[in-house]
Amino acid sequence: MTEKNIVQTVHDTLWDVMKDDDRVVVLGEDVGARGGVFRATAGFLDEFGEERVIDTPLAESGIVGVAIGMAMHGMLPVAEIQFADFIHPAFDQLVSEAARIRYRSAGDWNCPLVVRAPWGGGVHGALYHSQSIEAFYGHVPGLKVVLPSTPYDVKGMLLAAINDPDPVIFLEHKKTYRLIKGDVPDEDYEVPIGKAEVKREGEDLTVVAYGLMLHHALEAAGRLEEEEGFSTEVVDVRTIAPLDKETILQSVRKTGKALVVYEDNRTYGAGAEISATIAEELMFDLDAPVTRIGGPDVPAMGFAGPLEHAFMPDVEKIFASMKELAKF
Amino acid sequence: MTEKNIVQTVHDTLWDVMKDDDRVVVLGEDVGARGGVFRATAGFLDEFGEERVIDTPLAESGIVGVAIGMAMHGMLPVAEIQFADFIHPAFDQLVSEAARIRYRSAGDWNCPLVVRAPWGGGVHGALYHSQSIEAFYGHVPGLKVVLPSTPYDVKGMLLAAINDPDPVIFLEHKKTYRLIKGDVPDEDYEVPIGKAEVKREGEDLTVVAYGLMLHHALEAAGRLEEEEGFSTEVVDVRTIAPLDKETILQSVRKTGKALVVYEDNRTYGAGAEISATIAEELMFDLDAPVTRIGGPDVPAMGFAGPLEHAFMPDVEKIFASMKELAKF
Amino acid sequence: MATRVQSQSGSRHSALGLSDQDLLDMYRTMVMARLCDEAQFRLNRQGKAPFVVPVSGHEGCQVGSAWPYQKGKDVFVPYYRDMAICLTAGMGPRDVFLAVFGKKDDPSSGGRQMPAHWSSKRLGILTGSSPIATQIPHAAGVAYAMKYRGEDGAVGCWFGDGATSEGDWHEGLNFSGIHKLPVVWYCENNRYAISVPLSKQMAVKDVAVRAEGYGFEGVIVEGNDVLACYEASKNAVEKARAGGGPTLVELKTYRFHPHTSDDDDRAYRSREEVEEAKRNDSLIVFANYLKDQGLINEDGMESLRAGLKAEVDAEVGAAWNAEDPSAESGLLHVFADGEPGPRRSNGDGGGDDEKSDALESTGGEATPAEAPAQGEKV
Amino acid sequence: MATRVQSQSGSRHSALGLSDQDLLDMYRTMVMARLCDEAQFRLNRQGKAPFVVPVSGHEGCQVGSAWPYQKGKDVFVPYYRDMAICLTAGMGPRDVFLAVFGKKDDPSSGGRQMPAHWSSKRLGILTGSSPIATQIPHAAGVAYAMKYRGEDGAVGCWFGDGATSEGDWHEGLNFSGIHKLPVVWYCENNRYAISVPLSKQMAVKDVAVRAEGYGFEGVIVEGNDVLACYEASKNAVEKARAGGGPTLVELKTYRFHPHTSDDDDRAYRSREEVEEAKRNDSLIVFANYLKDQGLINEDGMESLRAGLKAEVDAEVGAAWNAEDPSAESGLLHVFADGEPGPRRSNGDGGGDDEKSDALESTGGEATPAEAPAQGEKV
Ligand SMILES: Cc1ncc(C[n+]2csc(CCOP(=O)(O)OP(=O)(O)O)c2C)c(N)n1
Ligand SMILES: Cc1ncc(C[n+]2csc(CCOP(=O)(O)OP(=O)(O)O)c2C)c(N)n1
Ligand SMILES: [Mg+2]
Ligand SMILES: [Mg+2]
Repeated sequence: MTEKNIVQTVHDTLWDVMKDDDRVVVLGEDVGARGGVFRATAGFLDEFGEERVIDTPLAESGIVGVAIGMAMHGMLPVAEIQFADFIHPAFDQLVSEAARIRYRSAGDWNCPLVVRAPWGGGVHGALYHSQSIEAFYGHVPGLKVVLPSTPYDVKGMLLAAINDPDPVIFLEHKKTYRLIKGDVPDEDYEVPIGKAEVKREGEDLTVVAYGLMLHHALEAAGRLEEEEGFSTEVVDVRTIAPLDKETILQSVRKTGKALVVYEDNRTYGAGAEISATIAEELMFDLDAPVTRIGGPDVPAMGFAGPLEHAFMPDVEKIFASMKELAKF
Repeated sequence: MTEKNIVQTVHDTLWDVMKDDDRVVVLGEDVGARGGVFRATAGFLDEFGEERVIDTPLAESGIVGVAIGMAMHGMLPVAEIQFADFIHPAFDQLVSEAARIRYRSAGDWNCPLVVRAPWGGGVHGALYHSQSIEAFYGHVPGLKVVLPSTPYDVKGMLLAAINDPDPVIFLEHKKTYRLIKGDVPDEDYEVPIGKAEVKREGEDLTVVAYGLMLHHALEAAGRLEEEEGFSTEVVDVRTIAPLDKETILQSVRKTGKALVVYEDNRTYGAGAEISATIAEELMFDLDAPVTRIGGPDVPAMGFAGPLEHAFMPDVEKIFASMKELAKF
Repeated sequence: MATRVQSQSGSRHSALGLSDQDLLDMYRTMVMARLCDEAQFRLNRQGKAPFVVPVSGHEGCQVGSAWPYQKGKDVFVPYYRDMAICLTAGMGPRDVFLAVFGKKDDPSSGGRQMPAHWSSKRLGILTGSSPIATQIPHAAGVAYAMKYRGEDGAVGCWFGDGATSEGDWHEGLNFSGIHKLPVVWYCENNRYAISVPLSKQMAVKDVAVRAEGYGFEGVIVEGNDVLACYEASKNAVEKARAGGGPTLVELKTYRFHPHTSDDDDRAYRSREEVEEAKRNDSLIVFANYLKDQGLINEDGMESLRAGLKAEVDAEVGAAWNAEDPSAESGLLHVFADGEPGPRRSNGDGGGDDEKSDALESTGGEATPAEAPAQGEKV
Repeated sequence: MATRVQSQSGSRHSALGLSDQDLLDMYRTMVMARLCDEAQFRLNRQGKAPFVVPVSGHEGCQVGSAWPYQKGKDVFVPYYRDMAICLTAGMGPRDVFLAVFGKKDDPSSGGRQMPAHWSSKRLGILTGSSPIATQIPHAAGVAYAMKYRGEDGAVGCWFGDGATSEGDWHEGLNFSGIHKLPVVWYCENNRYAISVPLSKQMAVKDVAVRAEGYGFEGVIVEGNDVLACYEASKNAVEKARAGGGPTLVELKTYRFHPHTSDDDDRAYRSREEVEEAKRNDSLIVFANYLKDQGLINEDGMESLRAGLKAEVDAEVGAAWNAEDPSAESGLLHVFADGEPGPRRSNGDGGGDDEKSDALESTGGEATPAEAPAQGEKV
């Protein structure tokens, strides 16, 4: 057991897997000598050599497309997209190709590919270094989309992703990279893909969140307990697709109230499906309408401080909604 | 007033606009000598010449990207993507570029671009000629996404789209191209983007739909009235983004029951936002949980008849859900 | 500068290492493709096949270019036009028609994909989609894996002239050049992408000139000359296997039919142009060579054709009567569900740096390199 | 084959049609860019600027290549590295620092985008994003519109060596070649894309060789030689204006600083390599030429530098004190909202085939071609 932050956990987990299994390679822009712009592969080039630590040309569709080919011929590629914002050129390769290789060949071929990408805002990243992309890919059957938010989950889900026979998009919230620390077991373990987790138990209301918003929600839940005496259950979605409806519904069935929080643009965001599912399934268990907090429907957050702050849901805003819901 | 089918309406409307305004050009694969694979630009090359009817290279990102440049320099390009399934390579140009040109320049630049694409299933198109794509783009602030389903709306919304100072994705359900006919005024008119329309009035329940599913819903509503005496209000969404919540909510407020129908994969589809919005806003007006019908969460519909039929919601299935909801 | 492979006259095949029997087998494969094409169009007109993709006109360049590959070792990455490549790779007419009718036992997709979306893990044919040029980076990736794994296989990747305009084409070729991968790129340049003529697809006459920009050789071949195609391809495959990196082979060819059964080519090609091209039909050219060489005569040809025709008819019948996929089966194969993960159990994988050892012990799924060899050609 | 433009010795500028004053203006712009760069890095270290993008090393090739463009008529499509191009196009240091501090009056984006995401409709600078190479097809589209509208403008589009690997780069260049568009493509080849060296970006040494594959000329220029850059660019711009189509101009250059203030280049470049490059600094090379020509002496240089430094400092101060965008303003400009649509009222547009007439009467928004000319250079 070692205390680590998120990016260190990504680094160490990848390192261990590469030590353990020669079929695993990393590829992406600046993953080699630079060790990744967030240092997730620092030292890899020296240790594993340039055949396994592949500095690719600046071409995201090519990165994913080449990785698909590798995955179809006995390798286990872990592709890094430098920022989630830059995954869009690879949309076709992910949606038309990776997601459908098993399905379209009726199970003959498969594609054990992992695509890692740092996502999310709060780092002065402006319009193109802050985006949330989970809703686009969550909507694509054949892709698994995970966004673990604690070091423990990061290790367990990264191992599960690499050991998954199907393509997994592995999203790491860049603001949590150095902000969030936690204990990580030294030995291998898997945290199953497709299972949400109750990160805090409570009775009065349920908050459903992921990414940085999970940590905001946990903080707000603490305050709500202290200041107002309400007990909040916080569900960490962890896997956007396939979505673990059962864990979410079970919690809301108990509390009767649900707040869904995400930092992506609100409309048609992942929270829409979560909110709709709760309302459709639990209408008669609900003591209040489901509430949603998302980013505003503007293209993305601005660079200037006031613009960035206005975009990102924060603890204050989440706390206020929780309180209102609890008192409903 | 002339009776026309959908594709003829697209053709004639584009023709008239091009006659009227030299800034309008069409570009895409096979739009020239071939007149488009669905014949939407048949005869255009002869009439308008190859400077205005541009057979592009086989490169969707380039088509959209070039059209963006044209739109920023005084032209009004109407790009055709041969099948909506092939728009994915242009995802980055649409999401990172077209959608953000106004926003990122704080209103200095704009991008009056229309991208047309035939979407939807039911034509033996299998995995790559049948897709629904509205949810991906509906989620992108800065893009307008419309899917008119009657010849009248097609003309009015196409004119509105070309006359919009911002980018519009104009989706035409390919199964309706020759199936759906209707009266179209000969003179110009606009059907406003961003307004849903009640296509059939009713009291007992609301069905919210678009595309081919709208027509299925209307047929099912007729049957439900005849066979069971229930009166159904059918709302045609028409514009996915920006979504006209008001018209939808107004109808459901009246009927107290809502069924949302779409042929896209169900999870994280556009119907999720519609369902969530209804439930969040109208919990205390609802007499039954919102019901959703969508395609199954498999990559797409298969080629073989049984696979295609199993994927697409049909009148039978919609009728059954409506009946159940009406009797709830 | 792209190299131009000239067709030579005289007895060429033995110089190329091809036996008389090889030649007859090649010819047989070409005729089989042509007959399948004729049959599928007939079925389309009869309303029995909603959608078919013709190969006619491309048989020579396909069979010639695909012939040097070794089954069970090399990997084929074809596109929809490549029926004759897939027949060379080991598919039979039954496979063609099971797909045409969208049947459960269609080896490519179990009736899920449109016909001509070839796939067979057993035969080393990568599953393909409809979107053009997406297979290009896949081919580079497979080639990377071959090199990485120390295999001496090669990857053949085929595409049309239109495909060269897609970004993926550029990205895939560029990657292959940087890593000197064992892949051969074949452009079946038939001068049209559906209706769009080459002059609107690119400002150059020869796709092959682009190879220089990716750091490897481009070769132009007369696609109706089967032996020239074979020769260019064999050289490129041998170079690839020997670590010499990729080659871009441009096969100048022509499509005799409309783009697909949904197309009408009269809007964009003159009948004269089509007739002119048909006079250079690779089947005729190759038949003449075989006759010149005394390998077959008119009678032999007639009986070969009749035999193959009977086979095709029988396979059409068998495929027509085969089972449809069930409606419920459409829910299967989204994910593995239950299949064990690809990773070896902890520690098994080495953890030392002896890559080749670790690769030997790979317990994962059989890849083409590990699959049993399939016997020689069709 | 790409043409290589050699630097010549002797008095060259008058032969190129540049006056002595032009030369001093060019030099002034280069020094201004360098001083802005130094200032922004200082601000970054002081914690006042969270993120800055350096230009140092690229000044010569930027100013030289951008100089032939005419303001109010031509269109600039730069990328983030192109501060000196935007200064040439008419931006001033105030504009640079308003963006560095993310201020409301930042002309590029009102503080929405990261610094160095240049834009100004007034100056004919297309708004750019972060994703690499997306501007390439835009530049082709603007050039198409110029040609279509019968303007005699030209488009200059700049990008790095890394950008050449993206599919959009290929698609945009290909389109420009097919339509012989009035666009010049400039690759500022500084041998790295962040840390990735050229050898891992492409299998060729010179990007310019790719031009042949798109049917136009490629030219290689020593980027530290301002006049060579000017000459190559002028020729290409004139060719473009005259209907001769695109040119790919490769500017061999080097970046002196890390990729951005977030980068640390010690991991991937030796200090010797960087120092070596600095000895060929275009500012030194150009200063020597000016001195040789007797256009300026050490004192003149010193005072020019001091004057510009004072200007930069003043502008930093002014920008620092400028207003921030309000939180609520972030909700604006998603859509036009209320602005009239671009179409003319019915019938106004002609409806006949006289395109040029119809274009004259265009009532739409002012495009650069219609914008008032901005006076000569900075
Ligand atoms: C990404 C994408 N865009 C468009 C299409 C539609 N389409 C199918 S085939 C084709 C033309 C391909 O031409 P070419 O590559 O020359 O191959 P050929 O059919 O001539 O053999 C087009 C445009 C597609 N399948 N995928
Ligand atoms: C699509 C995309 N992928 C990745 C990045 C991250 N990125 C920013 S700059 C850069 C390197 C660009 O190198 P080059 O084109 O050579 O320009 P230079 O910075 O050297 O001037 C990368 C990889 C990006 N901005 N966009
Ligand atoms: Mg072709
Ligand atoms: Mg560079």
